Amino acid sequence: MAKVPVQFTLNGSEKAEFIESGTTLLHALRDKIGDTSPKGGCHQGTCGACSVIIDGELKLCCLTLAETCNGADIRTTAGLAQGGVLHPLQRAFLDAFATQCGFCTPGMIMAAKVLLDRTPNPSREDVVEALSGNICRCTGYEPIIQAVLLAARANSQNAA
Amino acid sequence: MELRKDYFADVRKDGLNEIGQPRPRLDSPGHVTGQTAYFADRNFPGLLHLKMVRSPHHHARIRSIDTSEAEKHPGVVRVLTAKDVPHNVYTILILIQIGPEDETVLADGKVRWKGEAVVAVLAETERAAQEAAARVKVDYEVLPAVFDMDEALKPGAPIVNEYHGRNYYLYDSGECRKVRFGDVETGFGEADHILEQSYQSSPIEHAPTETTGCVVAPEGNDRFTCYTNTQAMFFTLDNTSIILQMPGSKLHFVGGTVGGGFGGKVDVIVEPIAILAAKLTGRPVSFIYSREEEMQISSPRAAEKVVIKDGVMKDGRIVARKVTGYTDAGAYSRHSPYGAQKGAAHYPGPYTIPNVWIDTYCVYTNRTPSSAMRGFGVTIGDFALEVQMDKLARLIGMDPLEFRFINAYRDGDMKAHRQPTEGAALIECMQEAARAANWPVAEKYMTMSSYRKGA
Amino acid sequence: MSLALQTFSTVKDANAALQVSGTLYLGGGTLVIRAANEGDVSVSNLIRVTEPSLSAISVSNGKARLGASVTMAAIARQPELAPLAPAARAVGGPAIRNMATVGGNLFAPAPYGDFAVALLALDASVATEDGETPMEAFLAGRDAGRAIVTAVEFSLPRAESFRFLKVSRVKPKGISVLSIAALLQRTADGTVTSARIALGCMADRPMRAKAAEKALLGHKLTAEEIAPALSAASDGIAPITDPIASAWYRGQVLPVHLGRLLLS
Amino acid sequence: MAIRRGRGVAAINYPTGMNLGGDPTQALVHSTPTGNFMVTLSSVDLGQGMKQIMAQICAETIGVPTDRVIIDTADTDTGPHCMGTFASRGTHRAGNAVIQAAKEARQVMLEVAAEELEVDASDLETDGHGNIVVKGAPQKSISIFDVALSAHFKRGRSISGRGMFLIPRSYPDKETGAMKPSTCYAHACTLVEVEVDDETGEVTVLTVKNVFEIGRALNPKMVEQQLVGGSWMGISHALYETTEPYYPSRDHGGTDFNQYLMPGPGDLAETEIIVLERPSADGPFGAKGPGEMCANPQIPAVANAVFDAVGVRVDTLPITPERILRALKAKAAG
Repeated sequence: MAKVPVQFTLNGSEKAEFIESGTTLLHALRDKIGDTSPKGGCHQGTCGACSVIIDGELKLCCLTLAETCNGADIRTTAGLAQGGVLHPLQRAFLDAFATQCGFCTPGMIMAAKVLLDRTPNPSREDVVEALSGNICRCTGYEPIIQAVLLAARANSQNAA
Repeated sequence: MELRKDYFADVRKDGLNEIGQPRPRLDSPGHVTGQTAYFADRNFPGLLHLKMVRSPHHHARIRSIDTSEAEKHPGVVRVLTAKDVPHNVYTILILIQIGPEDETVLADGKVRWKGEAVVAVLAETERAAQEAAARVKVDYEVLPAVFDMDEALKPGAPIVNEYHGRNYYLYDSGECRKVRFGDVETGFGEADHILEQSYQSSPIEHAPTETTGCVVAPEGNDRFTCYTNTQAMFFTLDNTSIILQMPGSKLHFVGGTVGGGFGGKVDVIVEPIAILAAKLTGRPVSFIYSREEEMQISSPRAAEKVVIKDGVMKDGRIVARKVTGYTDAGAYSRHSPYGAQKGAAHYPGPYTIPNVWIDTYCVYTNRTPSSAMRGFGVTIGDFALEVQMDKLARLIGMDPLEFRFINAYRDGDMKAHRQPTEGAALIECMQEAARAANWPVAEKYMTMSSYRKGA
Repeated sequence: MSLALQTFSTVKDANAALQVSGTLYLGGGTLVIRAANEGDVSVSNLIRVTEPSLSAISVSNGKARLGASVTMAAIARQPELAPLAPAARAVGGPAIRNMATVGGNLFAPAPYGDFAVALLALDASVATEDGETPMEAFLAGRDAGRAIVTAVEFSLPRAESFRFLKVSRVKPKGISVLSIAALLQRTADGTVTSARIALGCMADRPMRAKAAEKALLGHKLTAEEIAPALSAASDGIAPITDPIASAWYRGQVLPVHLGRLLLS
Repeated sequence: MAIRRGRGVAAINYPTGMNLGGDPTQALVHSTPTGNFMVTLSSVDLGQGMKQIMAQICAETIGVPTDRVIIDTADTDTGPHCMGTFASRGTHRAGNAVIQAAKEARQVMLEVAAEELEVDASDLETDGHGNIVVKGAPQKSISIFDVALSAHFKRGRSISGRGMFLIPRSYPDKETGAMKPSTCYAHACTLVEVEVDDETGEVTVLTVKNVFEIGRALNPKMVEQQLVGGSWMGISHALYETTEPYYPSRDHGGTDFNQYLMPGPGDLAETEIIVLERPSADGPFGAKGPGEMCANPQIPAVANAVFDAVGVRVDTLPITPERILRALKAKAAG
């Protein structure tokens, strides 16, 4: 089977792999590169568990072919903590008891991150909209919404 | 959330060091960093992918299966059919002596629901497995199917499952599980009003974000490690041991970190065939349900029909309750005989009623087999019971909450199953709910207690 | 035989490659990659085009031209396209909107394709290498078309003349029970002088509510005066039945929601 | 057009553990050389937090902080048998097994400490912070760290214990149905307020007030997680969910999260949770299983509220806008 080269930056480090043409970014990240933080919950684009940030935009890596990401800057939840210190969103998810089974959590955190990067002081409606492509079956969403609002408050307090 | 410590303070020891403390969850840091290892996060060199060829028909005889084109397809390593499965006809509750064995791992001669597994294809890539699956030729003779429980129970209906020979499960008590307490007909005779109503539900999916699946790796030494998201490790291992006719000592199951279950991962479906595939190919094997399979192939919560006939007095006492419950098991038993029986154990609800008659049936139809789900055997029954309670209250012109107080079970009350009530707290829940919602309830109910003197 | 992606720098070259059987054009991937993931093995070649014009938005002289690869998110955040933002935001969640394209939406079967409903009401034209086709004709022939859509073009509506409504069971991003887009020109006293109403989920693809359009002409948007249009809204519809709603339900609530949109 | 309000109530109970019993679970507990405690199980954590709760139960029983406990579960090569995670049984069954195992380990620990302190083991207690102290003489103490070292390297004792919990199986009488389905029951009462659009049949759940009696909130924040999520699922079952929207017709089953309907983050009702604790006689620290029960009462409460709002009964789940609209039209037609 024809292999094609892909090269991109994942959480700040250069990655280069030969993959089969037509491989999704989800499979490339999980099976080739070993970043299993994006989860394959549906492979349909309907659950959001594989959400990653590509060149600053939230994308679903189950519907993205890896070879279309050459040269891209890709961010995943696995790369969010810096030097062993959790990102404020990760901290807030812990403090708000916003994880149960945890399978949706990396995708939720990615969706929340692009929101807070652009809208540091979001309204509840902003958070609801930002999370609307991500399915959670355990929590009923409310703790996750609260966690994102908590992270936003923590950020604005740090900035003040 | 508010913890109301003032209720039942006399029977509870508070002030413990660890119990009752809101400690952070030890697993959450792994969740928020994406480091928690679910079964599918393990990768093995040479991993094969299993895809299932499924029945496009609700009910059909299989005239022939031709796998030759699939076997020749590039990337295909092995194609499995019923003859490859050592103990192909099984049922999972056989472990607690509930039979008969009534389901096939891979269809043999017949399919009984649309989506039933017929042929398993193993290939180097998912794509190759999908392409080969499309090349398997199965010649079906379509048979009449039955989807409606009432139709299925009529004489002359197509028989869904020959291992039962009738479209309902035969309990030791007969065609249904029965509870008989007091004399329900006498109760109806005394009642001021009688209300008989029918309730219906549709199948419901657990829809965990992580689909059902497993990854199997040969350990060498003729042992196999199965990384799985089953909800029941040994239950799955022991059933696998029966299906594969392999000593349990050859099986090693690793799991325990699951992306949501809700009862959807207690069937034993993916593990036996994946382990068989690993054994026959000597390769690691992955069998993970697609989302589509999770939604339509994995067992849902059964559809249920519940018929409730009540006799009620003008003063609010329910004097007789007759419940007939029907659980739509789909084509195979799985956990449904147990679930229907659990319904019989749950009715007539948390109320003290002197005359009770309960029949619960487990019915077979040509649909996706149903099985356990959060609230198994109870959830739909509670819907029926509590809507019925609302109707009864309105029928006699009584406040629906006060009506429940009158009938609520209390410590020492004899239940229909001939067990005295212990540890009741329904009254206190209703009192607190009335307070929280400013729902006016007469003082005599607000001062009731689940305790009874001497109980 | 696996799935292979070919990348072209021009639409012309890609169009030639698209004639090979088993080949599909890859837009945002929300339809095509999903199908492949779900086991549709009928497609073995995907092609895409990197021509920059496909991702361009241009607005001039009251005309908007959206390249086929323009995403819903790009439309929603473009101030000059503000009247279309509600329709763009009606598509999927944030990640899907960063991927789903104008071109892809034209091909999305009901209950998807909410943005195409808006384009139909706007009387957009659809551009391919072969020329421009009006939306209505394009939609009618979309299953047979083999030429890559390069852009859509339409007159930008004034905000007050364009209305869009999507009804869904799940908020804020459920798929459609139905969607309605209406372009209404009115005189100073509010009398409707022209009307184009497009409906989603009332057939397998977006359709016009022509009888309702006609019934609105010369009337003001009051409960009394729109009543004939609401009665006419169901003319010629064949709503889809799917897990979201039945054809019966969609047909029943269409006049209700159209009425609410017109009176809003 | 009219938006009509209604409210409804439901009250329920729910059995803890596999119906009719016969569902064993075992646990092993042992100390590491430095006085950490390993709990070995084969129970499964589905996300409800079984690992954390077993750690707290073990910690409380041994008398150490929870972060001194490690949970090793769900490896059939090491973990003893557990029937599985279902039927609201995890906390109750596995918790009891862990208590029994931890008690046995604690006894050995106290015996070793007694030898080190040259007192009687019955005179010792744990302070919950990692020390064993002489009752009434707290200045005389030894750390569990030192006790474990002593047990391992000096006194040759295994600080360990075995736990097993089994409720004997009950067999229903064939004729009367006499049986013992469960040893303890959780309880709930839920009140909901809804708005119903009488032209479209659409329902908006405004408020949900849930009172749950769960025996004992072993970790209140985790109880809250379960109950909030369960309440959401109950609403979801009431109004949205099915794999067969036109049951008993098999057509049009949803295959993805767009077609399989559940309330989104924009559909959330204002939800209040109140918890009562009447400890069960046989639960670990009185705990019952709230995990399933918490998703049940919302369903009939919503159904009753819809009736209260628009005066039609929908006795078929889910209570879709279509079913409500059909009922309203039937009612209007007389």
